[in-house]
Amino acid sequence: GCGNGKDSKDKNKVIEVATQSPLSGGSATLGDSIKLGAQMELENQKADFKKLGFDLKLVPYDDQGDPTKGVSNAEQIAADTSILGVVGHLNSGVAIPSSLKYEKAHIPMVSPANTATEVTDRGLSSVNRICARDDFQGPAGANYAVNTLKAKNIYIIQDKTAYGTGLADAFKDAAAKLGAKIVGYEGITVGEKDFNGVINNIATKKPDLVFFGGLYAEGGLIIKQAADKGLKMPFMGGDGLDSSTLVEIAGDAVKNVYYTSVAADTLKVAGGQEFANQYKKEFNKNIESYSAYGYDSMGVILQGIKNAIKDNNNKMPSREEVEKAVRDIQDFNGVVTKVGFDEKGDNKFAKVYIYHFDETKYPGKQIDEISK
Amino acid sequence: MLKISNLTKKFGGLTAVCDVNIEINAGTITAIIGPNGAGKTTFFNMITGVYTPTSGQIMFQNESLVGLKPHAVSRKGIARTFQNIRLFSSMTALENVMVGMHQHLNYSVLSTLLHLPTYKKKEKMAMKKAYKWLEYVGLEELYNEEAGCLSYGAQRRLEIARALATEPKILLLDEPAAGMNPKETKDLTNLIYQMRDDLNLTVVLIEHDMKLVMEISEYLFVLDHGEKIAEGKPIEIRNNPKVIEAYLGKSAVTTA
Amino acid sequence: MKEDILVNDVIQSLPQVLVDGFILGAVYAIVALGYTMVYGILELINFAHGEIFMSGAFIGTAFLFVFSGLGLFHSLPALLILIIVLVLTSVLTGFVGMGIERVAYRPLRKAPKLITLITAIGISFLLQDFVRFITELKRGNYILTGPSLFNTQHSIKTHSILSVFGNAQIKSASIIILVVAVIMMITLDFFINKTKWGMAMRAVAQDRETASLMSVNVNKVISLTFFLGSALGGATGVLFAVQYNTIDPYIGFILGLKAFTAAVLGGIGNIRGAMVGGFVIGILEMFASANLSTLTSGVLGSEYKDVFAFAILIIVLIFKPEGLFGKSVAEKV
Amino acid sequence: MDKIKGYLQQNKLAQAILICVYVLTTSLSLYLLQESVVAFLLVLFSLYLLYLTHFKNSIKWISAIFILTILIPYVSSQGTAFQSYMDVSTLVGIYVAMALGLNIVVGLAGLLDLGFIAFFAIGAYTYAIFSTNQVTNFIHTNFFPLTGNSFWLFIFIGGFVAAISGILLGIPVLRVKGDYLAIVTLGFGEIIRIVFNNLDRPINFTNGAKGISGIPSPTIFGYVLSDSNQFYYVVLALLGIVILAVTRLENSKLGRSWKAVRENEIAAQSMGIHLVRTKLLAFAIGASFSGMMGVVFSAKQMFIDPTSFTMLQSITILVMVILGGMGSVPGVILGAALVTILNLQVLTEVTNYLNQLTLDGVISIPTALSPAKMQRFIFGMVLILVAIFRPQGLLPAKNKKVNKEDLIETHTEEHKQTISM
Amino acid sequence: MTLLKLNEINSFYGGIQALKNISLEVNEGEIVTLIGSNGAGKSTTLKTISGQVKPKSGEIYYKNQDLLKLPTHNIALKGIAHVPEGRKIFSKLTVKENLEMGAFSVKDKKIIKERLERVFNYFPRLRERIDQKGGTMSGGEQQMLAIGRALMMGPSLLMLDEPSMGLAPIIVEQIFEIIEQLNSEGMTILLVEQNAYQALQIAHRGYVIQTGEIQMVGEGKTLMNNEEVKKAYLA
Ligand SMILES: Nc1ncnc2c1ncn2[C@@H]1O[C@H](COP(=O)(O)OP(=O)(O)OP(=O)(O)O)[C@@H](O)[C@H]1O
Ligand SMILES: Nc1ncnc2c1ncn2[C@@H]1O[C@H](COP(=O)(O)OP(=O)(O)OP(=O)(O)O)[C@@H](O)[C@H]1O
Ligand SMILES: CC(C)C[C@H](N)C(=O)O
Ligand SMILES: [Mg+2]
Ligand SMILES: [Mg+2]
Repeated sequence: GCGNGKDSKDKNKVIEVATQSPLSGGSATLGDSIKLGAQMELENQKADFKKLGFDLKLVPYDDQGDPTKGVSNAEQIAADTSILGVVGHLNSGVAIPSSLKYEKAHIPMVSPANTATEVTDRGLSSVNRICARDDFQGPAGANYAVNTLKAKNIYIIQDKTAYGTGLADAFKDAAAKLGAKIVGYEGITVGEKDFNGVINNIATKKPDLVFFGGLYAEGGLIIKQAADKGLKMPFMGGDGLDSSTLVEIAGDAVKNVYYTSVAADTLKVAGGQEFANQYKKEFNKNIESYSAYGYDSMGVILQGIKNAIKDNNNKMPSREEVEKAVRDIQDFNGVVTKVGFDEKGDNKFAKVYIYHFDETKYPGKQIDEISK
Repeated sequence: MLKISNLTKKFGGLTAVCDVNIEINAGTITAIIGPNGAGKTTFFNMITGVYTPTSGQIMFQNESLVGLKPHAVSRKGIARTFQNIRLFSSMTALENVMVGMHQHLNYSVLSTLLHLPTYKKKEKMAMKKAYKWLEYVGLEELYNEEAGCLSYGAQRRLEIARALATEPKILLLDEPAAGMNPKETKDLTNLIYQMRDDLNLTVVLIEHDMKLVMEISEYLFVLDHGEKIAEGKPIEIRNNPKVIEAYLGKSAVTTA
Repeated sequence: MKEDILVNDVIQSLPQVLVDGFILGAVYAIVALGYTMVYGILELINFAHGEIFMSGAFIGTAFLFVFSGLGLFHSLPALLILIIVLVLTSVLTGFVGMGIERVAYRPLRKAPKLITLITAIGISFLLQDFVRFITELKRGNYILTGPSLFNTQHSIKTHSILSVFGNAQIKSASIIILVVAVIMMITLDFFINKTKWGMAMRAVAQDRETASLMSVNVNKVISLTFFLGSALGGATGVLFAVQYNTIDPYIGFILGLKAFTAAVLGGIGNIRGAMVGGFVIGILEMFASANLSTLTSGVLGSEYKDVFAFAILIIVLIFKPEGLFGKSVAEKV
Repeated sequence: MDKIKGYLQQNKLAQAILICVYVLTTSLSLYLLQESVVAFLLVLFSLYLLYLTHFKNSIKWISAIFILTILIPYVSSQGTAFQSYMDVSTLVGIYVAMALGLNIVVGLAGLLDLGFIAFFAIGAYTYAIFSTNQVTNFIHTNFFPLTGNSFWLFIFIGGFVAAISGILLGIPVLRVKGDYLAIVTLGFGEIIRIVFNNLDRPINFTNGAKGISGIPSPTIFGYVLSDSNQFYYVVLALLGIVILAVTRLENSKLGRSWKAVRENEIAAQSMGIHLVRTKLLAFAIGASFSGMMGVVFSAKQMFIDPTSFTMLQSITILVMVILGGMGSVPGVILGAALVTILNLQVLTEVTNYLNQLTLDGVISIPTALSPAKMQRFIFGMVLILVAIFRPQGLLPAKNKKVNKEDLIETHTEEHKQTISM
Repeated sequence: MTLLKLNEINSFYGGIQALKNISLEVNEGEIVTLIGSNGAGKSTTLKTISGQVKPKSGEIYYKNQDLLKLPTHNIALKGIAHVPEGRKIFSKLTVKENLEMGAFSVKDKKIIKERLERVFNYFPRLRERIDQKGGTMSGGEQQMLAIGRALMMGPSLLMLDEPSMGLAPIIVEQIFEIIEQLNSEGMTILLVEQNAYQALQIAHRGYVIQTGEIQMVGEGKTLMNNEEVKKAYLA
């Protein structure tokens, strides 16, 4: 039968780790990169675990960027007792409800990409993330926009998703506090291609800078269509713009764009190039911003599992044990980030990076790095 | 019983019914005849509320029907059949008749949901009564058949049964004999008499079958181009030269 | 801000908003035509039509890539390339549409009307995934940005006509889209209303059995309808790709929804209605997203533009239940 | 083959034995093979077999209730997959109830509604707003937020609010017919979703795109129902009520009016049926089921946001109704169950299985084609195939046949009464 | 010469047999009528000829060509016009367009014009209403339109299914006159009628059909005087 993929004989020896990210739908590129990153790290460590006497397996789930689907998958993940950890999600909107199910089943979740504050603010012991939060990223961007780029009048667009709203609000509040004037605050619809309406509104408001809270697909088009209309002011966005596709979509117009990201430029960090090479070799794809974060999230979980195994005299640990072991991680060194969780599950070493495209090429040039 | 005065209906530039005055007495069988497109069906449609008259008055038992919706007209006691049959075709014959009993079945939604005794009793009664109506028009064998599968003649009779189930005071029949052969028309004639006598009905019918019309109706109105061109007893109408010219034709006079 | 400043802002950007609205509306209008044609003949909301449009966009972009790969961009005028791509793509999508009808709709002609809706939805899903699969296989990413053909900007001097207006910008791609769209619409309108085959299509729409008694080959007429509708949809896809450059397999769904709304607004089954409906929805949307927040001093923003469009649709339908151009034919009883 | 069929059709004893054997074997296999989704599905399938048997309705009902309330929870409770089975079953129950509501509107009254999910959303948000801190943004008393105790009351409030919205929508739009109505309802659905997505400004009612979290689980006598197996019973009970209500309405004067309106509006009116009222009732009753289930959904998920209420969801529910067989209660139940299970369980499981094979290197599928991404493709394929091979739906609606004995008068007295009317 | 020949035709609607071993012939230049009560299978016979219903078994020859395998529209092309029961007007097309649809297979504009003129002469009412939508015409007007539309095909065999249904006596009279006139101009006619009296009067030959079977064949006048026919259909 379908559900009987695993051999029941040596069932106790199998350790599974799930990934949940959108593998289909609008943001599947990023979702896929998380899965592949995680998959790569899991493959790398298979041999290690074999030595410990365990078979390591990946169980990728597709949350379709849809909370209902995510919750239902989470329920299934909870049901599969060999699963000891989850790498995911991409979208905070999906992570927030799904994590309630992990919490109940004590499955540790390590998120490579969820920046919304609420993800960890609820104090769930199973929920962790290795990236920075929106209330760090937003103000960092605002600070750069107001103090470095000297923007006085700022126009904010957001895509009306949980992520976009959260980031845009964080940016807005910080920018306002720094003395900038918010001359427009508009929402757009995800999936559409014509944003001339909002752009016309920008044109009449003539801001010094436009901030976009949302993903690259819409962001790229807005940037491009604004450039077509002759708007010259700089654009700024968050980690949602951090994708090679942005450059493809926006073309030359991208040269006017700044973005904050919670992801470091993988190629610039030590060992990053090797990572990218191996990734390319295994999957015949270029890395995305979150590929390495998927990889490191998996690393964190596997580290937690290893620690738990050790504490449990080399026997199969329980989920509760792994959950605790993961939260206890204090100095994990991944490819792109060091990881140490605080009591809420936020990564103490998470940083925000500021990039600027000075050429029509991804990734942009890292111009600043901010740590807490 | 039914008094219509100065009734007019215009469709855009076309005047389908023009300034018609007609009075119908209780318990009679009245026919409305006239060439095709004379406005007969339109006339029925105005009485039953399907179309709103452009002007004019329709009084039924001293109440105005103008402006009432079809369901309200039906509740006042006027039932009809349609020229182009309009049955609930995927419901059974029995259900069709039961729909006709709608307004006389008074139990609440609550008693339906709770299956209260009133619901059960009334529903059972309704079923039996509906069956009686089917028997009345001779369709009892077909009660479980889907209405859409019945033959043309059976469908016409089912429409009559359904109309009767609303327990009307006046029954309007729009070409009930169309598509029937002389034998079947004969049966229909008997049915109409029977309805009038058993049920105390007033019957108004539109029909092109002169044999039926001349035999059955006590009084006739003739419409042409929306206007009433004649009225009277069958014998008068038959010999009215205007009617012969506009409607009957020469041979019809001889055969009818 | 004071009232008149608000109004000034709105008026000043009006020419630009109208230009943009017209372009978006043109796209809606032609896609709406495809819905209307199929609806007119089969009384089927062909949900897959949005996906035909989407396939057209991808096929067209693929052609553009091939042509630029062959270096034709330097040797041929852009307009000629566009025309060639339009023709090739519309023929291809036309056949796709015909094929869909043959495989998925024809077996269901006698089935209840709504069951065909299910196959239409099925086909939509299938096409979305299929196109996604091919693109991803070829390019590793299904968001596709094609080569751009016409990028010159023109300025329309509306300011000199009326000083309260600002000037409007228009890309040459947009001008071409408008022109091609209008040509397509006029041709189609002529075809449907003035030619024998158009009349046959309308007759088949009403009563297939009787039409076949008039020696009309019903299957052929239906195939023709699907071919035309889908060719038109595919061609619009190409225009869309040229205008916005970036496409993904899910554009058909959203756009199809809007276009269908437009078709209904105009009076579904009515060719001219679909066109007008498309333009109206396009302009309304553009106007709402540019001005809603100004007009409501920030209470409602451009995120309400669809609410605005749908609300207008609902209001129109309440007062004119058969759509703007649908004739209110009182049912003959 | 045909002979066996014929024999089975006649012999009730054989049917009884067969179904008992079937239920026993499948239950046993589920009991032993806890993680086998197939076994779980096979147990569920027994309900369909039960439906096909020729027993009296009361026997069928009792057996079904037994299977649903005792057998399934018990035999699946042995392993860890228990909660996941119960979760899927709960969702199935929620969708079945909604589909039954839509069936009244589309199947019985013939009004094509493409925005049905809006009522679900309204129910869900009603509970979510008043039971969380959201409410304190606009009502400032200590009374709010309400606790999980209020859930029971909110089932009715949710249904009621949805019904009212149904009527409010219906009054203006029912002049609009057929596919025009479809697009108007679609527009309504979208409007509701967009408004919920944006009502975080100027006053924060819905928390916008961020959604509302921390929705309390129902409590009863101080006991918190938060596990799927507990929700399962809540949903089952509600579903029972819904099914009962639908079947009873269908065979009443109101049900007949709906069908009559669907078949021929003009004739229906001429039979004294109030068109607008009849249609509004269909809207309201259909919507109320959806609203009720919305409340359950938000309590079960503990979090809701507008992405759960998209047009795609409306279409999915419509698919359930049409696929099962419009106007047919058993059909709609089957359709809803199949689509939900297919989407939530089967496709995910097949995907996982194929993924496993790919990861193990048994087969190699390009990532673009990775089954995980082909769910829509597969779903689309299933839809097309079912439609082509079962164009009337899986269990088409049948007219209720009446026994002649029930129609013939026994008392002459009544007879006289009828004729003299 | 035999124009149309049906041999042992059996037709079904789903499981219901509507025609049982129907054999009939129509000779060139004849008016042949089919009479029978409701549900006898008269319409089904016509539908079987025009290909709308495909028989389970039997043979149909028209001008010695096998019709069985042909789709409806090709049968129409052979010159068989079928005026269906219930008129079946294209309700959203105008009167003119309805008529033009009748001439769908005619390429020559001039011929179309001539035929249009002729139809208008038969039915002046249609000329008056040339731009009215077919669906809003009264019953009788629609019947005229349906016959006119069939004549636009310029058929060699005209099959009429209850053309007098719902028509004023004066029009019925006219229609029968037109039928006779068309026939005298050489058109072969197969007429289904409830109005058995008038049908038999103008028919050369008649078939009586009962529950899907041919009961009697004979000359029009003979049938009219037959006692059984009188009792059952002429009353
Ligand atoms: N809804 C409508 N719109 C436009 N014209 C209409 C409409 N209904 C009827 N008419 C026109 O009004 C006139 C009268 O039609 P009506 O149906 O009342 O005739 P009738 O007397 O019933 O004829 P018949 O005996 O042929 O049924 C006709 O010319 C018809 O074309
Ligand atoms: N579409 C159909 N589906 C099922 N049964 C049908 C269908 N059409 C006709 N029948 C049945 O076939 C038989 C012959 O019908 P047909 O229409 O040929 O009769 P007819 O002689 O033309 O009668 P009428 O005078 O009423 O027009 C009847 O029993 C009828 O109920
Ligand atoms: C891909 C990212 C833009 C995701 C985002 N950081 C979120 O939390 O939803
Ligand atoms: Mg009439
Ligand atoms: Mg017939």
